[in-house]
Amino acid sequence: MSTESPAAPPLTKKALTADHPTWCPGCGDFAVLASFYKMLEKRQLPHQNIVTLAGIGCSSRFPYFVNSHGAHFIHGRAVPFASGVSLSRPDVHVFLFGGDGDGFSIGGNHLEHGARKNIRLTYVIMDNFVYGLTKKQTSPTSPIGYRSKTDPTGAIDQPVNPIKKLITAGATFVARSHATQVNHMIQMMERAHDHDGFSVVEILSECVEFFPGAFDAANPRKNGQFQVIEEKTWDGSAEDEARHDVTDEIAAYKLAGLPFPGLFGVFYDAARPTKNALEQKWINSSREKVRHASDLELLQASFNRIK
Amino acid sequence: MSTESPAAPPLTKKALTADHPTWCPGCGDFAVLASFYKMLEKRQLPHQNIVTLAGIGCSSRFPYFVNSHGAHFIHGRAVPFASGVSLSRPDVHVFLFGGDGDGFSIGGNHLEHGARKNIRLTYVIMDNFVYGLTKKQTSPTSPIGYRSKTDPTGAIDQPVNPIKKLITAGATFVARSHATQVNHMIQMMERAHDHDGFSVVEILSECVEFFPGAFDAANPRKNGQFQVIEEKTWDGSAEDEARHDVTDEIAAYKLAGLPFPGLFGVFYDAARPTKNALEQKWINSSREKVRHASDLELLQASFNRIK
Amino acid sequence: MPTPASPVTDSSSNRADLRKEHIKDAVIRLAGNSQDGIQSAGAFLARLAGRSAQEVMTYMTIPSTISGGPSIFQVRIGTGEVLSAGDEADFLVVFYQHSYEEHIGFLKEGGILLYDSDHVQPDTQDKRFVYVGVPITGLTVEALGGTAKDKGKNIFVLGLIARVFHLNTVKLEKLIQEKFAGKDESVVNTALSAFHAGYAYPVGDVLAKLYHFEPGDESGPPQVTMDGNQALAYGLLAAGVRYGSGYPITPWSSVMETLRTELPKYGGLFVQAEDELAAVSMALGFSYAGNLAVTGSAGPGISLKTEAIGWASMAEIPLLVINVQRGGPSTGLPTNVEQSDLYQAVFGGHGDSPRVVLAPKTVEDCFYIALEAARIAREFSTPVFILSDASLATRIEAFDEPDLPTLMQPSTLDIAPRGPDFKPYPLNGITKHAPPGTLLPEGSKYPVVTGLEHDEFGHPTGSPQLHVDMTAKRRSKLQTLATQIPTPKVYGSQSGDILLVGWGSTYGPIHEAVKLANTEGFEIGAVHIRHLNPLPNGLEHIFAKFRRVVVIEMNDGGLYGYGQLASILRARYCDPKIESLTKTDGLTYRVREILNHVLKP
Amino acid sequence: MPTPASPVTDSSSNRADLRKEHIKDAVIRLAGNSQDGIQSAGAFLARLAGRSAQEVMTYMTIPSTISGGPSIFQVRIGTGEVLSAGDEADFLVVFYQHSYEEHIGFLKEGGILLYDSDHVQPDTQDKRFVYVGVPITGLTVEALGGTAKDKGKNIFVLGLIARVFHLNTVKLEKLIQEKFAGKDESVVNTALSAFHAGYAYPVGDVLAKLYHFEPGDESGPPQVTMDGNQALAYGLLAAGVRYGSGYPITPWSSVMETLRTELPKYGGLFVQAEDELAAVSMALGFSYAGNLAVTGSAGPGISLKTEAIGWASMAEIPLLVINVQRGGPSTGLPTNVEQSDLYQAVFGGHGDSPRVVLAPKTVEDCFYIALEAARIAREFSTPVFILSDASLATRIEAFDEPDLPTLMQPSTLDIAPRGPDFKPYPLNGITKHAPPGTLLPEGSKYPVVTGLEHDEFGHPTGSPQLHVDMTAKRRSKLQTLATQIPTPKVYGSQSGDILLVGWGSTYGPIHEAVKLANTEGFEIGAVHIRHLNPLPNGLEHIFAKFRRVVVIEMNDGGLYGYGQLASILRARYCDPKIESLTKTDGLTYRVREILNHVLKP
Ligand SMILES: Cc1ncc(C[n+]2csc(CCOP(=O)(O)OP(=O)(O)O)c2C)c(N)n1
Ligand SMILES: Cc1ncc(C[n+]2csc(CCOP(=O)(O)OP(=O)(O)O)c2C)c(N)n1
Ligand code: SF4
Ligand code: SF4
Ligand SMILES: [Mg+2]
Ligand SMILES: [Mg+2]
Repeated sequence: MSTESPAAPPLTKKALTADHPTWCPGCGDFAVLASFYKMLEKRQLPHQNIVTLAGIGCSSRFPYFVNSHGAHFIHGRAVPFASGVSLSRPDVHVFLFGGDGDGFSIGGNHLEHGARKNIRLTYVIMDNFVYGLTKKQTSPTSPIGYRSKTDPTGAIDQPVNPIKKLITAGATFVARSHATQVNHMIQMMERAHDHDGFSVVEILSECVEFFPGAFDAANPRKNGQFQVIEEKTWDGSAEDEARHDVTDEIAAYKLAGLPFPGLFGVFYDAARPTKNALEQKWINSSREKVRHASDLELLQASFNRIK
Repeated sequence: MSTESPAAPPLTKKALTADHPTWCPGCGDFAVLASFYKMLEKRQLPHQNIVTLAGIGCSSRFPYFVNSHGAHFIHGRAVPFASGVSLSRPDVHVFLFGGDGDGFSIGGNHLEHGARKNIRLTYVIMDNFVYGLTKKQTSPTSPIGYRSKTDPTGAIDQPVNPIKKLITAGATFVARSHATQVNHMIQMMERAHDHDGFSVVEILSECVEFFPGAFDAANPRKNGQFQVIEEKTWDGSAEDEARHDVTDEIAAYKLAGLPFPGLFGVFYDAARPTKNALEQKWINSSREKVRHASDLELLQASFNRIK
Repeated sequence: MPTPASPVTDSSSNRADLRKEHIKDAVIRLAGNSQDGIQSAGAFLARLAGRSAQEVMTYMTIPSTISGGPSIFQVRIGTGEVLSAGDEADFLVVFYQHSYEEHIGFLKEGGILLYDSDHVQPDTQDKRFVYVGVPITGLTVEALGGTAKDKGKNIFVLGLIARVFHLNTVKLEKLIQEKFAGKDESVVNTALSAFHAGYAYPVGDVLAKLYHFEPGDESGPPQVTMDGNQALAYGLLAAGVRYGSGYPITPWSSVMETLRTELPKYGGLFVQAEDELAAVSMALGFSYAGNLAVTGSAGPGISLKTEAIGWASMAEIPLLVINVQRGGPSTGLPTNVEQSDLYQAVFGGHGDSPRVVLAPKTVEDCFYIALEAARIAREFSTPVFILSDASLATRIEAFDEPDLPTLMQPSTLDIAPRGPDFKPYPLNGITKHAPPGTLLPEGSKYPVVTGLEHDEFGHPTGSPQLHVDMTAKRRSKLQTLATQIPTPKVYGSQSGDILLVGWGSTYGPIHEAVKLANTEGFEIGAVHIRHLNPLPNGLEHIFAKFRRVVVIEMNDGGLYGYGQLASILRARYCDPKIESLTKTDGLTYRVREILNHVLKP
Repeated sequence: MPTPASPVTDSSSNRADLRKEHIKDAVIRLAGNSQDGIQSAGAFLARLAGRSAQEVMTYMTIPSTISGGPSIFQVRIGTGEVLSAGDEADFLVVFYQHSYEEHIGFLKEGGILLYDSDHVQPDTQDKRFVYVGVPITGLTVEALGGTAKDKGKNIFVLGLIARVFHLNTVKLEKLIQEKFAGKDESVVNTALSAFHAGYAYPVGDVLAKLYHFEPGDESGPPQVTMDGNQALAYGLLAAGVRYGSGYPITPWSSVMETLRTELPKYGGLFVQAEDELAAVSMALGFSYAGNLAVTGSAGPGISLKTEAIGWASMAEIPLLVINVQRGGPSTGLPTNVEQSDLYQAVFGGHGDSPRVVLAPKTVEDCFYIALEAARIAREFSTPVFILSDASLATRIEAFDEPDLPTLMQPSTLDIAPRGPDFKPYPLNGITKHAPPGTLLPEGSKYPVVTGLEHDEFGHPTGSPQLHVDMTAKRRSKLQTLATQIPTPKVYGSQSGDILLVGWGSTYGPIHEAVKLANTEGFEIGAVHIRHLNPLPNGLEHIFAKFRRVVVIEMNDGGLYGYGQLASILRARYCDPKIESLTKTDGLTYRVREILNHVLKP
């Protein structure tokens, strides 16, 4: 069903660039956008089959800045929206973007059920530990003590642990990156996109306006430490023993528990049938059962049963 | 602020019994109700300070069957409703009841944020692996292969693991029981109620109408096995080594991963400040900062600042 | 002006033995508990009527307890038009004493009471009725052997009824066999023996006279027999709708269950979502992807979908929203009927978010309105509501088989490349959405559909003029639609005293009332409004022809004494003669209720 | 009938030097970028007016970009009534060329343009205006030393304006000191030096004449100066509302931020929930627990609250719902004003779910309406909507300090024991909720409040009669409320040609239009409706006194050409003379717009 035309021109950054981002100068999201362009350039997907979707938030304005089919949906409901696109259009590549509020607060339940059902799509969450667009309220990832307009004396609620949440929910690819690490972001996005299932990359992306310096602890240029997960290479070597097995749920869950700023890279990457595949299997067997009858024949048969 | 009157009559089953349950004969929920009566009788709480709340579902009709203050709210939103009661009324005992659909499907996000914020209340989830009230649709806990009206050829989505979800979300007391094990249910409810925080008991409660026999595997009388978690007694003994440390999140998470029917008892029980306490602390310090000024003085002062 | 006909046929002289043997119409009510399978017995009667070129309408109640509890199933069979399930029963079957006490009042004077003499002791002193006692339970157990207990009573009674009304046993046996086809052999046999036992019972000994239905005209097209939710689902299938998402709720669930089961055969998919917010969002994802999708619910769930439906209006993405109305507000009366969600359908969104709102008038119309709703959604790229209700959802009717070859719509995905002048939101035309996969000329901007106000290319804008223009764009397409909607025909008197205005499932009782009143010489007409937003044009000319205009609906008169449609009509036409007849008892209108009100001096 | 006054004061003879020195009223617009702190400069002017017994109204725009971008702040100061922020500016300050080009058209003929000559080159050939160029940027940097860059421009300009209008520098300095109190010493000093530098600038050399405001009458009570969202929050505090829950959204957020910050001082609590569904549910939990609670949002979030608000109507639990309206539908125009959520507030719920709907007319009224809303919610145990809007939320007004000692309401929890005859849902009276903790006599049934239809004790019921009675109970309490609402007074002509009907923030421009038209001899009056559901009784008598009734609102004319309030009035009164003036440009009405429409021959 792919509509890729042979004569398609190469997919360049220029071709992918749309409106100039309305983000504040210095916002971490710029680098996420740049990395996404790069990843698409490397993958050279058919231009018309790329779709970028989002909810509401600064980060969720992403689709306007990418020249591709896209939709700017409502706050917190982008996962089911994207699921509808993914489940009915195997030919398109579904990329979803959003923030921590959109994804973990109002959208938390949809994220979870999308992960549980393992719907094929790639979800990039720009986590800035704050509500940016609405100008500095506490977000579900705001650390305890963070002073916002809704916690003037400092946040008191235990924040969500996004990686733990995603692993428990059933996401089959879970990675974490940092908006100052462009190459790492590109790698993570590539692997997420290649993964057949519900793949999520949480990217710590600084809100320079309302939470400056939030992620310096993991930014080498601010003499922080950007510590990457070492994945098993299965070379049987001694040092490989110590490395992380990305298919080990418990191990991944443990890693996710390390204190801030924690580790970056792939926490979990496992194969599990997607809902796309399971529903398609049912559709195929149903079509066979009815001997690929035409729509008219099928409905006529139903009527005959109730005459 | 407790309005307990000294002359209060003892709290008997009779005093606690209200409308006759509209449940189907044989429904597991009857035993849950009986256990709740027993638990209240043992605790002898002031009658007028007991409040039973619920969303919508067969199990959520619970409040009608208990003679106490109560509310039958809307589908899936009972946790925030109960949170409002808990956060503003330290003098009342908040008991919340519901089903797997109400709690893990439409209500999944509220459950999670209530747990994360550790709001003081006791939540009993009657999990029957199906939508009962709406007559047999797939629920988020329905096992793969279960034939329902919405999965005529068998459910295909990976079900939620309630215990894992609760642990990850941040519930500070997480237990599991079985509607055929009255004494165990009473124990679990007592410990849940005694716990200062967001305490949840998931009870496998058979829907005889739409999923008969669902939990026989854990019902001795149906020659199943009701295997209880052995908790550490910290007696330093050798056998205690092997026992479960209910404060160990990772261990609890592992236990929760055992194949159906899994284990019963307390998976997790940890102390963490409740939102009730944290907000009260802020209120107290604020009151002190303003030297316990009267409402009038406070508002007058605000006005003086903007004259 | 003659006085209204007392709907109760008076005089005790009227006795069963005076009844004529050949009847055109009979109302049969079965009253028992929901376990007794009276629904399936009734369904057989309905199906039989459908196969006998007769009209039929059923009515049932669902107990509020979760399972079990008293329930009834009523079936009205007519040779010739059947517009309602009937105000009173000609023939009442009661299984228990409580059924007898609850429903005897519904039996017409001279009507026949058939009771299970193993459980019921009627007051035979009451000479208004004809009493036929049959030890139904005992005879059934006898016929089926102790094992089956009293299961099968319903089929035994079916046999009895077949005998009393000389029903076509061949057709009935065939229906029974079809029903249990695939099941274990013994099941069919048990059912058939119960049926024969009932049919063999010498009811003639206790009943002076048996009845014959005048045969229906079998020359016409065959009939299909189904309930309103089935009709909606089949209508969507015929309309080429292949995707949808929903969440269970009474009385909507069976629409989604049918689609979930049927769509895979068509290569489509219906997904049960985690809640209604996800359901409407996923449906919009399907539609955005180029596959017009359906979502639905009852009041509580529709309320949850409000925000996302507003996005559909703003982003101009087509969507079908089915609301099978029940008693409200809040959880309300889940199993009762009400028409109190019209305001929400028309005015429920925040901002100026016009929506198309349609309402089917009969089970048959559920099928056709689904086709029309899909056509409108596609043509105008906008959300379309279908307001059905609990009575249509649960009642069975037989109607002429739709001509599928001419009606079936394709479900093809249109991703044909667009030209260089493509705009997602052209101000000079109606939006034609370009789904992902649509190729645009090199160098052109791919569309981003959005819930923010936007310019013609979908860029967000705060421009005052653009908000003015785009608001008008979204509204005027509904005004264009209005010009395509035919002005409804007037039924009954074309002018004169009273015009009855109805919408949705009140069609039957209103039209039967008009029919009856006309035969009694009253100048009464009726218009039925299937398009509630936008309204058809030209209604003012119809109103002008009558002295009174009475809008009849099943909702509350509200703060100022006018029902929901009545208020909408008054706001548009400012015609003070528009009055309102409303009720909120959760029951369908009886013909008698309507006449008593509008004809009262 | 005289022809309308052309609002533009004609003739080029009118020059600044002809202006009188002593003015009653001035409209000052500052145009720059949002980083320039023009809001705070404007706020100082507003506060000063507040402290000088003058009336003041401000107007601002927020750029649609996330931060930065062009923005304006306008302040109108008057000795005597100020009803709107003004149709045109007497005094325009522009910081950049784009500000000049964007806003010069708003400057009144003969008005003064003050521009930063370091950035702006005006077309001085255009002789309609008086040009005053000042190197604002350079002088500010000079005054503050390079480090401060051009930060402080706003305060420098404040100084300039103080000089031009002979403003009270003592009071201004005090305000500056108060503003930065608690901050580092140096901050205050920097601000003051910028102010003095501006004030010291010899603007007299380039401006023929400086101005004096006629002094306000300082004998009255002191004034408080705040924006509409503050006024709502303070009103809730005065009303004894101590609990609430919400979720952020523009332009509602600052209400919740104020309450979140203030309530702990009062021993109360406002919780930021995970979404709007949780927010309204938690608020209902607070209310159920006996603490009347508030929730709020803008359109998208209110849509999400719909289902739970329906529960409040059904369960009869009091609740305050604040909707700070913005442009819709969907995400719409987050920072623009619109009145398009009236339909949703009145009709948005499924089922027959009547809601009380109030709308404040000014910033001051935001305070008083919060008090009234809380009183109604408590007395009638029902949800009450307050429909504010983006213009009220963001504009600053000064008004007489409310008399708190007489206004403050207690927040006490009532859990006094109830008697044996207690019923949660009495049919013969208004529900008085008994919260948890309320002791009932031994052996009596504790109440379970519910969203299912119920009997007087709260037991679920399917009884037709009870649904009829309970629906009436929930509706008739609003009818009772209506009898307590005073019929609004008519402003301007008490009878004659045209009655203008308004609601919400259109109060100012409508009344200023009436005032102006009356001085020109037109027979125009205005009524303003603060109670939108139920409507006050007696409006029909007012309408009867005028030839035309024009309802003015900021929403779309809809399918049939009538705005939302206009349609509601037409539905109730069926009075064809009710016309509609609507607009959807996302801007507040100008006096001129209104007059041009209603007076056009
Ligand atoms: C239903 C609804 N509720 C609230 C809002 C207001 N709102 C817009 S974005 C946002 C949260 C933004 O935070 P996040 O998702 O972290 O994105 P960020 O701006 O930080 O990138 C909120 C609350 C909305 N648009 N819709
Ligand atoms: C908003 C809304 N959506 C759907 C429903 C219909 N509904 C009632 S209960 C229920 C699910 C019941 O399942 P569960 O929570 O597991 O309770 P159970 O009946 O199995 O005890 C649903 C979907 C509703 N009442 N409200
Ligand atoms: S507010 Fe923060 S998140 Fe939003 S654009 Fe600015 S810097 Fe980025
Ligand atoms: S349907 Fe199932 S869950 Fe509901 S009452 Fe009956 S047995 Fe219990
Ligand atoms: Mg964020
Ligand atoms: Mg269940």
